[in-house]
Amino acid sequence: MTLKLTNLLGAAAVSVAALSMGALAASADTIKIGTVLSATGPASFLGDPEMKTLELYVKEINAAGGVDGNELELVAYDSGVDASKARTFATRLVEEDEVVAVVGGSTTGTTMAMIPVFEDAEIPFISLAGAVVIIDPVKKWVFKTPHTDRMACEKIFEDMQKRGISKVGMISGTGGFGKSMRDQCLDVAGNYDVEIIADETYGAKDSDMTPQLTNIKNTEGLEAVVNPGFGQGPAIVTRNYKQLGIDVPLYQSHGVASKSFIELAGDAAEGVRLPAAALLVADKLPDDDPQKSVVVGYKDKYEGATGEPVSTFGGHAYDGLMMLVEAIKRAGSADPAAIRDEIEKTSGFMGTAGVVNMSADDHLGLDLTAFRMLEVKNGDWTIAE
Amino acid sequence: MAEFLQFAFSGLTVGAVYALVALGFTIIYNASDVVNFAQGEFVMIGGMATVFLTALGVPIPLAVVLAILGAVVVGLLLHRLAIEPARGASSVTLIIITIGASIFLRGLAQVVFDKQFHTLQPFSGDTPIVVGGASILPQSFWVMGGAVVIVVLLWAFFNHTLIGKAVLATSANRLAAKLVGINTGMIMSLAFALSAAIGAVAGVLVTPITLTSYEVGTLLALKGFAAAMLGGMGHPLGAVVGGLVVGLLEAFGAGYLSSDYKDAIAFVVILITLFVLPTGLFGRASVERV
Amino acid sequence: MSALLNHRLAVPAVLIVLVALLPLVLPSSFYLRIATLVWISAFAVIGLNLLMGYAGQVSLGHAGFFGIGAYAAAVLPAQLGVPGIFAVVIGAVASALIAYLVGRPILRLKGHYLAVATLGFGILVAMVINNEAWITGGPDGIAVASLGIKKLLKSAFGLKVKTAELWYWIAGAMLVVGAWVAVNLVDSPTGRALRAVHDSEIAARVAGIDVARMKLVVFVVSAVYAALAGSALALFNGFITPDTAGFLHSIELVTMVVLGGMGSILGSVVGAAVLVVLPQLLTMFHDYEHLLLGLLMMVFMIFLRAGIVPGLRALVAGRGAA
Amino acid sequence: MSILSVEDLGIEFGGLKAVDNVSFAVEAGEVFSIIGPNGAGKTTLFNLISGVYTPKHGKVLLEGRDVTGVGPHLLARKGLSRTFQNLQIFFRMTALENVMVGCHRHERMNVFAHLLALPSVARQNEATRAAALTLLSRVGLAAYADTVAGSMPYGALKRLEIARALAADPKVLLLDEPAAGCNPVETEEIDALIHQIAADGVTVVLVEHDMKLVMRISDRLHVLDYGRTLAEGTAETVRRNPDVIAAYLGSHGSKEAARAFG
Repeated sequence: MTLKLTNLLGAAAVSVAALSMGALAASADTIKIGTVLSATGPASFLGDPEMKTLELYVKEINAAGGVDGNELELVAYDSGVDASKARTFATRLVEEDEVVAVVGGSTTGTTMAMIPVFEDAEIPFISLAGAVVIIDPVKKWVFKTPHTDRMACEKIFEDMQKRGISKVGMISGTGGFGKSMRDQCLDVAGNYDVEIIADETYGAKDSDMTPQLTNIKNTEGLEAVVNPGFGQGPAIVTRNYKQLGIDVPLYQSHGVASKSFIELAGDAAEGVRLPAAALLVADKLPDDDPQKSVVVGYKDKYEGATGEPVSTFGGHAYDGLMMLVEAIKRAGSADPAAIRDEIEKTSGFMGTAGVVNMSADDHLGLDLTAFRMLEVKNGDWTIAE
Repeated sequence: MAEFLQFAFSGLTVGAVYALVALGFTIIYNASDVVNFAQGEFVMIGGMATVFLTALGVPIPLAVVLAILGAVVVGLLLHRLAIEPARGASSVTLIIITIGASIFLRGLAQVVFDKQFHTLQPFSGDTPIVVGGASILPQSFWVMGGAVVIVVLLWAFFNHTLIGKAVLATSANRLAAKLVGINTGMIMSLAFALSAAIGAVAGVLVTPITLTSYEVGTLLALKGFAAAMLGGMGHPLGAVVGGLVVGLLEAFGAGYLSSDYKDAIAFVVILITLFVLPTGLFGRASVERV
Repeated sequence: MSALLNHRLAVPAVLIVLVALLPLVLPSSFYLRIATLVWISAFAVIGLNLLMGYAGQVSLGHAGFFGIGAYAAAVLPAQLGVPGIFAVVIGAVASALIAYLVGRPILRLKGHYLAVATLGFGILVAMVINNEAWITGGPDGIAVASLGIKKLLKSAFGLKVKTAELWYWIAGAMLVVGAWVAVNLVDSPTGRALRAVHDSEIAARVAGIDVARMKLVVFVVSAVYAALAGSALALFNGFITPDTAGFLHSIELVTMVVLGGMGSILGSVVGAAVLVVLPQLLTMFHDYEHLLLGLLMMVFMIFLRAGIVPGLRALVAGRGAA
Repeated sequence: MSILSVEDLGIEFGGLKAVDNVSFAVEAGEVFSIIGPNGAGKTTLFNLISGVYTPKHGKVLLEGRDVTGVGPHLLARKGLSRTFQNLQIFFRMTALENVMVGCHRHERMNVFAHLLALPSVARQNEATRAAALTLLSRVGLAAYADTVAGSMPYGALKRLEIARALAADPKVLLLDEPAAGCNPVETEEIDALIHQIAADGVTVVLVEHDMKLVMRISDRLHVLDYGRTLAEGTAETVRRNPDVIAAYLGSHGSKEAARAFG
């Protein structure tokens, strides 16, 4: 965390560089890939690490000689959470920049708005957003890397079932992520003999959730609370939870996906459980864990380059980019259709989210085993299983 | 009862912040007729600057002072570089300028600071204090207490200092104030500086509870504006009451009615209030002079 | 020459030429898309400008009406099987009705109080769209079925058009008609009454103008403009999210009005164009994008405080910007 | 039956009785002036009569019908129009358009027709324009027809306001200091104009400080002081009324009295 005043001074230099790079970029040996992310706005904690990851790794890949000797060029746009703007940028990627593939779409809304553009243009598109509607039903040109919210619910309820918990209160964010996961959780709760006995929400930018939590606290028979949501909300919920002295277990979701949650929530985070990718516990994985080298490698690189704690969101971007690069290598060409076919054939790909095995009717390729149940102990993540 | 108290303290804490933002709106509005939609950015600067200065190793008290000074400088620059050159423009034009300023300041913050959420250590720990069955964070008392101190200081400033009276005179009638020798340009600068300082203090006080990021200003500006209008634009007491009422409405709305629609509840009450009292709770109905 | 420029139909005529000739210089359908977005935004902005620039009433909640139109086009066909084009009409009528009901009490408020009341209205609409996911798809948005015009053109005339081209012409035609209707209104007794209300409400009342009714009329008209623009955007994009109805979009529409020039129909188009195109140009500055956008907004408003079109007109006329 | 009468009219602002129990009746076709020192409540009285303020007590009758508390736009339709002491001009509109707005109550307000510019609207616009031009010529402002009001000289604006008020075709016209701030030549023109208006059968109620003008033009006068009626009658009787002289001399100095009666 440093004051980036130098950045400010470099504004002019950046713009000049951007212009001159635009002029040079037309060389025949570059492979253009595009991204549209919510790098600013309410979902910037998704888009920001995703953007940084893509920029970092494209640079990295090029420094190592590119993809089969061809330089990668990343064309990146920031759409905020504006779906219409995302669609405009998607059109721009297709029409102006003529990219061969796209990694991106931080939110479900922006992803869904862009899908028809890439489907029409027949450009492979790997989304970084959560909801299951993106790949169900399967769309020929669309893939995604993050676990679905339904999987997160299942993982949480599975854990509750093991601990003998059946009466659960829920407090969810009203943003796309929280709302979608809330619906999925309500949907699958019955499968695990879990009953949702309290159901509260909070706004994306709310700063105090004690009223909602007071209602949950006062619900008869409460055995645990689950909080689908991302951003700063879960940190505040966790603090308010402790403030009110609620003593049943608190489950967060995979939307809480970086160390900064523990920083923000402080002592209150102690004992919180959540399903998450192995990335968050990279250094605690046993050495023989097949995922270890991938997640440690990404974590070190990202944290070294940005000085910010690694998040699973950035990890999704890493997975998407790497999966794409491997597909391009296998295809041996930068032809979008060939790349698409190869992405679909991805198997045994080891990403930060787990092992990916795609097929014609599964454009996600992750299963529940990719999720680990984590618990915060002594201000750090530990593996609860 | 415990429940009621819990909601009430939640509402008062959040409301105190709204009240301070609304006060900032009021002070600038009174001195210059400008509705400053960049008011929320002062809160952001207060919180973010303190966080980053502390991270650089600056001791917290000094970091707080520097952050407030930083916000004051931004406030003065905003007045000198954006508002003053547009003097005499229509009020809507001025509003768009302040919206531009708010976008600019957010853009600047994302470059100078970052796009992460941050927090500060609570000033006196985070062991909740139990009052009548409701548990309240010590920091809430800092926020509410800070708001009270600011309001009292402002009251004393406006009523017991010459310069404060000059501000009041300027807000009552700018031309007349000028004629009796008040430097109204200086008064406007003072108003921007004062509002910025109040906003920054609010930002520092509330960051340990609500966290901060480069974007927190937008929502606060919106709520603060609504609170100021509910109280009656240009009325400092109205701003404070308006802020507290909005905060309480949200808390009780979320607690007793529906958390989905708690913001809606606050706005519905504001709408109904304005239908009955078209110039807010404390605003005086003006007589048309023709 | 100047008489020609001042003619009532000069603005629609200029727009016809612009809409007709622009495709000749636009190299790809991406640019067509940008132009289409400008036309759609400009359409909504013209309506809002009637309210702000001519009647002098501020609305910080117009995205609410925009959202009503957009979601009508999305939800009615999907949930009730209403044909798309009727959904658009129903959206516009619903918007008008809501504007009428809300406008009656709200428009009694003045200045900033009106601003906060409209703001509240807009937030209520956005909140309903966000929360009632079982109808609206919630925060993740909802897909919008196409009107089937493309299919119709193909089966009836054997014409094959791209979506981008089709909507360029639809939105362009909407804009021209919208501008024509707006200049008609401005140049009618209603328009004179509105401008009178803006300059001196009391004198307008004494002249026999039912001020409350006039404000309501223009509020309803502007709401219909917003709703139609919303429907057009929804159909054009094929997907819509609640942000369309959100506070920030309302602010964006107001900014377009003021930037282009209050009380200038052509200004509405220019204001929309600037705020749609500028972010596309600023993308090369990456992290500095928002900083520059804010800076440019301030600079424009400081130096052309009456808005771009009236400001430039004054400059050209040699009277200076002030 | 009087064309306009007020009975026991009164209003308070923060305890101050700005107008207190004022009664009078104006006969059709008369020029009726309301005079009094500054702050006597003349403009407030106009605001009460024209519906801008709602009286606290008392009644306003127009052609015998109670119109107390009726809004200005409805009064306009019933044939009452007025001008303002401090100009209330539509500054961003041309002189012609200002007067056209005055014609508002004669225009059909079919919004759909207006939106679609149906031929009827064009015809109506033409008719209104012609009527407005005639009125502009009548007040001697034809040359300014297409000038934006904001750039017209003060004296012209005074007459423009009268033209706009006349456009409503009023039965009763309230003129609030039409000659204030005008030079002698302009005052002369206003004088002639009022004569002409009265000659056309419009009842004129006048508030004016220029006593020469008032005395010359008025059929009857009503004198206010501190919101109350001091006297009423013809110019001659009022001029001789000792209360009136005392009011002007005593509390408001000899200058004003001299101006009034000299």
